[in-house]
Amino acid sequence: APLDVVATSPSLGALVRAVAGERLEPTILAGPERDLHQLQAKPSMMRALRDADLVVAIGAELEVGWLPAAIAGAANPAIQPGRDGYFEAAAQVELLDVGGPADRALGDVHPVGNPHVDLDPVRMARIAAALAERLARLDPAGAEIYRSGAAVFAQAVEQRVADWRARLAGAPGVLLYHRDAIYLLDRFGVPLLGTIESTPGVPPSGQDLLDLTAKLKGRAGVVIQAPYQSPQAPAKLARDLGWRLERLPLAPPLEADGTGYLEHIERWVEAIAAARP
Amino acid sequence: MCAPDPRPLLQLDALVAGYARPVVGPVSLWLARGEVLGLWGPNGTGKSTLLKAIGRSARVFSGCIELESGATLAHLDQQPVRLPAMPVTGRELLRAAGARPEEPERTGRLPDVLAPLLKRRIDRLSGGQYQLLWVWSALATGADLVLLDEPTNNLDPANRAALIEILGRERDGRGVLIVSHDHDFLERVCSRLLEARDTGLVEVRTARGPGS
Amino acid sequence: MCAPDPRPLLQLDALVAGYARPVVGPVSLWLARGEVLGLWGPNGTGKSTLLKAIGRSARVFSGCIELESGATLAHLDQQPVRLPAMPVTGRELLRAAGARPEEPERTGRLPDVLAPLLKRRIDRLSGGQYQLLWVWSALATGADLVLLDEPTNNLDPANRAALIEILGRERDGRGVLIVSHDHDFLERVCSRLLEARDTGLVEVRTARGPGS
Amino acid sequence: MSEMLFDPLFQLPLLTGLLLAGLLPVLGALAMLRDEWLAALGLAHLASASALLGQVLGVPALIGATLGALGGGAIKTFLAARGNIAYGFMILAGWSATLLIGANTALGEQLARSLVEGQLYFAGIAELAAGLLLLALCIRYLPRLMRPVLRARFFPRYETANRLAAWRWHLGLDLLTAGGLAIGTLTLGLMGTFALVLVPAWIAFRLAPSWRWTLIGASLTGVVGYLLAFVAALELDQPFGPVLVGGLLGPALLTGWLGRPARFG
Amino acid sequence: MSEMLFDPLFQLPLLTGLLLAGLLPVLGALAMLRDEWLAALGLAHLASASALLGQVLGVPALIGATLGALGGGAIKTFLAARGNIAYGFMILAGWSATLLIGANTALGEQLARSLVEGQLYFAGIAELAAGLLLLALCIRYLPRLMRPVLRARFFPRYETANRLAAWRWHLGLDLLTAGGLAIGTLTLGLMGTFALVLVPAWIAFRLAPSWRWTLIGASLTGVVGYLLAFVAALELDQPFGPVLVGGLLGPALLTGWLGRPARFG
Ligand SMILES: Nc1ncnc2c1ncn2[C@@H]1O[C@H](COP(=O)(O)OP(=O)(O)OP(=O)(O)O)[C@@H](O)[C@H]1O
Ligand SMILES: Nc1ncnc2c1ncn2[C@@H]1O[C@H](COP(=O)(O)OP(=O)(O)OP(=O)(O)O)[C@@H](O)[C@H]1O
Ligand SMILES: [Mg+2]
Ligand SMILES: [Mg+2]
Ligand SMILES: [Zn+2]
Repeated sequence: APLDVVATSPSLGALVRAVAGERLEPTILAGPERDLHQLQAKPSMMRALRDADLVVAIGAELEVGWLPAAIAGAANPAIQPGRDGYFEAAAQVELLDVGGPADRALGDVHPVGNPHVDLDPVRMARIAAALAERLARLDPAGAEIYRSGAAVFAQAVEQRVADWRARLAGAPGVLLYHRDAIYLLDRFGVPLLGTIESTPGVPPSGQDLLDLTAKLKGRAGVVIQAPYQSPQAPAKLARDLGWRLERLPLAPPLEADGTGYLEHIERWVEAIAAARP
Repeated sequence: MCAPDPRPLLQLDALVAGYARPVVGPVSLWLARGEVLGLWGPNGTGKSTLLKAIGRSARVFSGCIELESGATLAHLDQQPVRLPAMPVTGRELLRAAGARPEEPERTGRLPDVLAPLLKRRIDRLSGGQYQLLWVWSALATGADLVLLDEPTNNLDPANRAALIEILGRERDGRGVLIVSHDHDFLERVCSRLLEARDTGLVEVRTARGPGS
Repeated sequence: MCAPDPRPLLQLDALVAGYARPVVGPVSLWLARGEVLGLWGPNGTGKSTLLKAIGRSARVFSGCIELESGATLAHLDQQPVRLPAMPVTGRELLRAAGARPEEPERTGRLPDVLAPLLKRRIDRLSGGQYQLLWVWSALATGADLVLLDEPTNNLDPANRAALIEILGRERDGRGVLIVSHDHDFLERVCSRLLEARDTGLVEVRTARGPGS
Repeated sequence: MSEMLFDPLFQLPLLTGLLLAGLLPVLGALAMLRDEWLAALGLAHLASASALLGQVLGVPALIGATLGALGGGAIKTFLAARGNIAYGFMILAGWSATLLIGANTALGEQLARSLVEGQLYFAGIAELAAGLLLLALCIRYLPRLMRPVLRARFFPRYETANRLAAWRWHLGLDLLTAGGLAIGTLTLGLMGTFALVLVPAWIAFRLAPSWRWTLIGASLTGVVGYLLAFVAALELDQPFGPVLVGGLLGPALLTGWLGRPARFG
Repeated sequence: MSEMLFDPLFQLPLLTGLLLAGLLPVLGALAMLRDEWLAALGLAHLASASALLGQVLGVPALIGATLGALGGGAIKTFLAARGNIAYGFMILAGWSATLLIGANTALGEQLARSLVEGQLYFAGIAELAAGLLLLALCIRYLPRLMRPVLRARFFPRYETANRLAAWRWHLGLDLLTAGGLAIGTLTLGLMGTFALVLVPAWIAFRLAPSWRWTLIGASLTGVVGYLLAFVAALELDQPFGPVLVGGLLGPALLTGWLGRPARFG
C-alpha cells in the first residue's frame, strides 16, 4: 500500500476504507468493544505507530490518556500532532458541548467539547472529505480515488439520512449512560432523556436515580449503553421504567467499510425507532 | 528403671529432626502417662526442635515418633505469642485454648493470681502475668501430652512456686514434657530428667524419683 | 548511702507512670555512672513500665525523670523482637543496634558463643542464642544508660555466666538498670539492688556493695 | 430528609445495606485477627478476572464472579497461604488476568470491574436474599468457627500438633469470607465493602475490652456509620460508596487521635 | 526475537524499565521489612485523587499526582502511621476523594487515573531521566537510611528512648518510597510497580542468607523477571504490565512451593 494508515477506532477505520477503497488497509488500534478513553498498549501498536504515515484519531482529547504518550514513544516525526501525518476527526467539524457544562442535570462534558463525533453520519461525511484531502496530500497518486471515495460515501449518507430522519421523527428519546451518542440524537432531533452517569466514571447517586425515574416514569424511551459500561444501573432503570435495554457498541466491527459503518448506524436507528410506543 | 506403664504415651526412636537440615538427634526417649519429663541442656542443642518435631511442626529426617493413638497434644512455643493490639481477654484466650475456666473440677483449680487477670485484655498484661496465663492455657486443656518450652521465663518466685505446685498436681494420667534451663525447677517438678549432651540424651537423677 | 558521683546519670523523683492509667509509683531512684542497678519484685508491679517511662515510651503522670544531658539510652523490651521471616544476620542486627562487632576495643569482647552466630539469619537462631545476641546488642552500642528487662530468660547456665561476666566488666563509666526475677543473677552483677514492694522501692543489700 | 429515607424506592436498599453493615464488620474483625483485612481487594480482583473469563465461556457474570471469589478462598486454603500477603498476590494475579483477557478477547477490561461491583441503590430483592443467606450462614457457622480461629492465632502449634483437620475450618472461614465479601461487593460496591471490613474492626480492636465486645462494637460501628452515610448521601446527593468511607474514616481518625502513642511528660 | 529486543523503538523503554526493575525491588525489600508493601496501591489512590483535584485548580495532572504521592508520604510520617494498615486507609481516603471530586466537578475520574498511570512502551527520555533521578536519590540516601530502618524494626524502643529526630529519617524514607513508586507508576503502570515492590522482596525474604543478599537478590529477581517479561510481551504481542506480573508470579509460586511448611514424616 502506498501509505501506512493507523486509525484509533473502527469507525475511523471504516471511514479510511470508504475513502480509499482497496488502496489502503488501515491498522485499527482498538476494537469496537474497547473504551477509547483508556487503552493498554501492545508492542504491535507501537510498531504500527512507528511505521505509520498517517494517524487518524478522533481527537478532542478522547484519546488523551494514551495516544499522545504512544505517539511520543513511537518517535515517528511524521505523525506528531500538527504534522500532516496526524489527522483529528473532531477538528474537522463543529463540536457540541463546547464551552463547559451547559446543562449539569444532563451530565458532564469533555472539556474541549464532546469528542464522540463518529456516530453522526453527516459529520462523518464531512470528515471523509477532509480525510480525502489529507490523503491526497500525502499520496498524490491516489488523490482521485480518495476524492471520489469521499464523494460516494457522502452520497450514500445523504441517501439514507432522509430515511433515517423519517423513521426517527417523533421518537420518544434515549437514556444514555455517557454522552457518547449525542451527535446522532442531535442530528435526527431525538431527545436525550438523560445520562445515567452524572460524571464520567462516577456511579450515579441515589438522588440521580430517583430523579431519573421520577422524571421519566410513564414516558416511553429506550436505554442504550456501550458494552464496556457497567450493566447494573441501565438494567435497573430499564426495569423500573419498563423500557428496552439495548447494548450497542459505539463503533462498527473491525472489518467494516463505508457500508459497514452505515449498517452500524442503521442498528442504532432501529433501536431508537423501536422505542416508539 | 522400668516403665510405669507398659504402653508409653510417647516414644521417640532414634529420631533425627530439624528444618532444612537436621539439627538434633538421633534421640530416643519415652514418656508414660503420669510422668513429668524434664529436658535440659545448652542453648542451641535442639530441645525446642525436638518439641516441634513431636508437635509435628519440624521436619523428621529419620527415626520415628510414636504417640498413643488418639492422644491429644498441647504444645507451647518458647516465646509466647504477643500481638500488638489484641482485644481478647484472658478468659477468652483460655477458652480458645480449649480450657473451661468456669469448670475447675474438669481442668484443675485456677491459680489465684490468674483470676483477676481473666477479665483484662491480654495485650495489657505484664510479661509474667501473660506467661502464667499462657502456661496455664496449655495445662487446662485436658490434653494428654503437654509440651512446655521454658515455662518459668518471666515468672516471679511466687508464681514460679505456684507453677511448681500446679505441675505437682499434674500426675493424674497425662504426660508432660518440659524444656527448661531452670535446673532447680526441673528437679522439683520432674519425675525424670534428661540432659542434652553431645553424646545424646542422658538420664539424670532427680529429687523426685519416678512415681515419688 | 551516698552517691558515688555528685551528678547522677539518672534520677527519678516521685515518678508516677503508666498507660491510660498510672500503674507504678511514686518511685524515686538514682543511678550513677559505673553502677549496675538491679530491680526485682513480683509480676505486674510495674517494673517494665518504669523502664518504659525512662525510655520515653510509657506515660508519665507526675514526678520527673532527669537524665544527664546528652546521655544516650539503649532500651530492650522484656520480649525480644522475633519476626516470622527476617533475612538479617546476627552481624547485621548488631550493626543496626549501633554496635561494631569488628572493633572489639570499642565495644568490648564479643562473647565466644556469639561469634559463630553472627553469620546466620536471626530467624534461625534458638531462643537462647537470640536472647544473648539481643542483650549483647544493647551492651555493645556504647549507650550511656542501658535498660535491660529480664536478660536471663532462655539462657543456659553457661551463657548466663557469660552474661554475668560481661556485666561485671561494664563498670567503665556507664550505667545499667536491670529488671530480673533471677535474684542470684542480680546479686552477682548489681552494685545495688532495689525491690519493688507495695510501699515502693526498697534498697536491698547485695554481695557486691556499691563500688565493690 | 425523613421522607427520602422512607421513600419506598430506597427501602429495599436501606434494609439490604443495613444487614451487610452489621455483618461485614464481624467478618472484618475475624479478618483483622488473622491479619487479612485486604481480603476484599484481593477477592474482588480475582472475581473480576473470573467474571470476564466466564463471559468468554458464556457463563453469566454473576456466577463467574462468585465462582472466582470462592475459588480464591479455596486456593488460599489449599496453598495454606495466610495473611494479607496472600491477598496481595491475589490482587496481582486477578488484575493481570483481567487485563490479559481484556487485551485478547472481545471483552473490554473496563467491563470486568463493573461486572462485579454493585451499587447500593440498585439493591433489589435478589441482593436482600443474598444478604439474608449470608446472615443465615454467619449465624450457623461463625459461632463454631470462632474458637478455632482464635486458637490458630494464639496457639498456632496446637493445630499442627493434633493433626486436626485444620483445613476444614480454614476452608470454611475462607469460603465464608469470600462469599460474604462477594455479596458485599455486589451490593455495596467494592469500596464500601472494603471500608466496612477494615474500619469498624480497626476501631473496635483499639477500644473493645474483649473479643465479644470487639465483634459487637465493630458491628455497631458499621451500622451507625452506615445509617449516617445513607442519610448524608441522600441529603447531599452524593454517591453512597465514598460517603460511607468518609463516614467511617471520621470516627477512625478520632480513635487514632485519642489512642495516639502517649507522649513523654 | 533478538532483533525485536534491539529494535530501537523499544530500547528506551527497555532501559528505563530495567533501571526501575533493579531499583523498585530494593524499595520493596525495605517496605517488606517495615510491613508496608501495600504502599504502591495506597499512594496511587491518593495520587489519582490529587491529580483530579489539581485539574480542578488548573494544575497539570502529573504535578498534582506527584504532590499527592509525596503528600501521602508526609502525612503518614506526620501521623506516625506505620504498616500496611496506613496504606489501607490511604486507599480508602484516596478512592473516596477521587469519586467525590469526580461527582462534584466537571472532571472525569477515569481520565485522571489513566493520566497518572504510565505504560512502559510509552517511556521516553523524560521517564529515563526520572529513573536516573531515582537512582541518584537511592544511591545518595538509601545507605544512610538502612541502619535507622533496621534499628526501628528490631529495636523500636531505642528511637523513642533517645528522642532521636526519628521523624527525619521516617520522612526521608516515606518520601523516597512515595517518589520512587510515583516514578514507577508513571513509567510501568500501577500494577507493574506493585508487582516489582511485592514479589521480588517476598522471594528474597525467603531465600536470602542476609540482608545484604536480600537487597541484591530482590534486585536481581526484579531484573531477570523484567527481562523475561519484556521478551515474552514482545514475542506474544501483549501489554507489558500483566505479562510482568505473570513473569514474577511464576518464580514466587515456585519459591512458595519449595519453602512450603515441612510435613510430618
Ligand atoms: N527455623 C530454623 N531453621 C534453621 N535452623 C534453626 C531454626 N530454628 C533453630 N535452628 C537451629 O537449630 C538448632 C537447635 O535450635 P533449638 O531452638 O531447637 O535449640 P534449643 O535447644 O531449644 O535452644 P535454646 O535453649 O536456646 O532454646 C540451633 O543451632 C538453631 O540455630
Ligand atoms: N499496655 C498496657 N496497658 C495497660 N496496662 C498495662 C499495660 N502493660 C502492662 N499493664 C499493667 O501494668 C501493670 C505493670 O505492668 P508491667 O509490665 O510494668 O509489670 P512488671 O513489673 O514488668 O511485671 P513482670 O514481672 O510480669 O514483667 C500490670 O498490672 C499490667 O497488667
Ligand atoms: Mg529452645
Ligand atoms: Mg515486666
Ligand atoms: Zn466520552
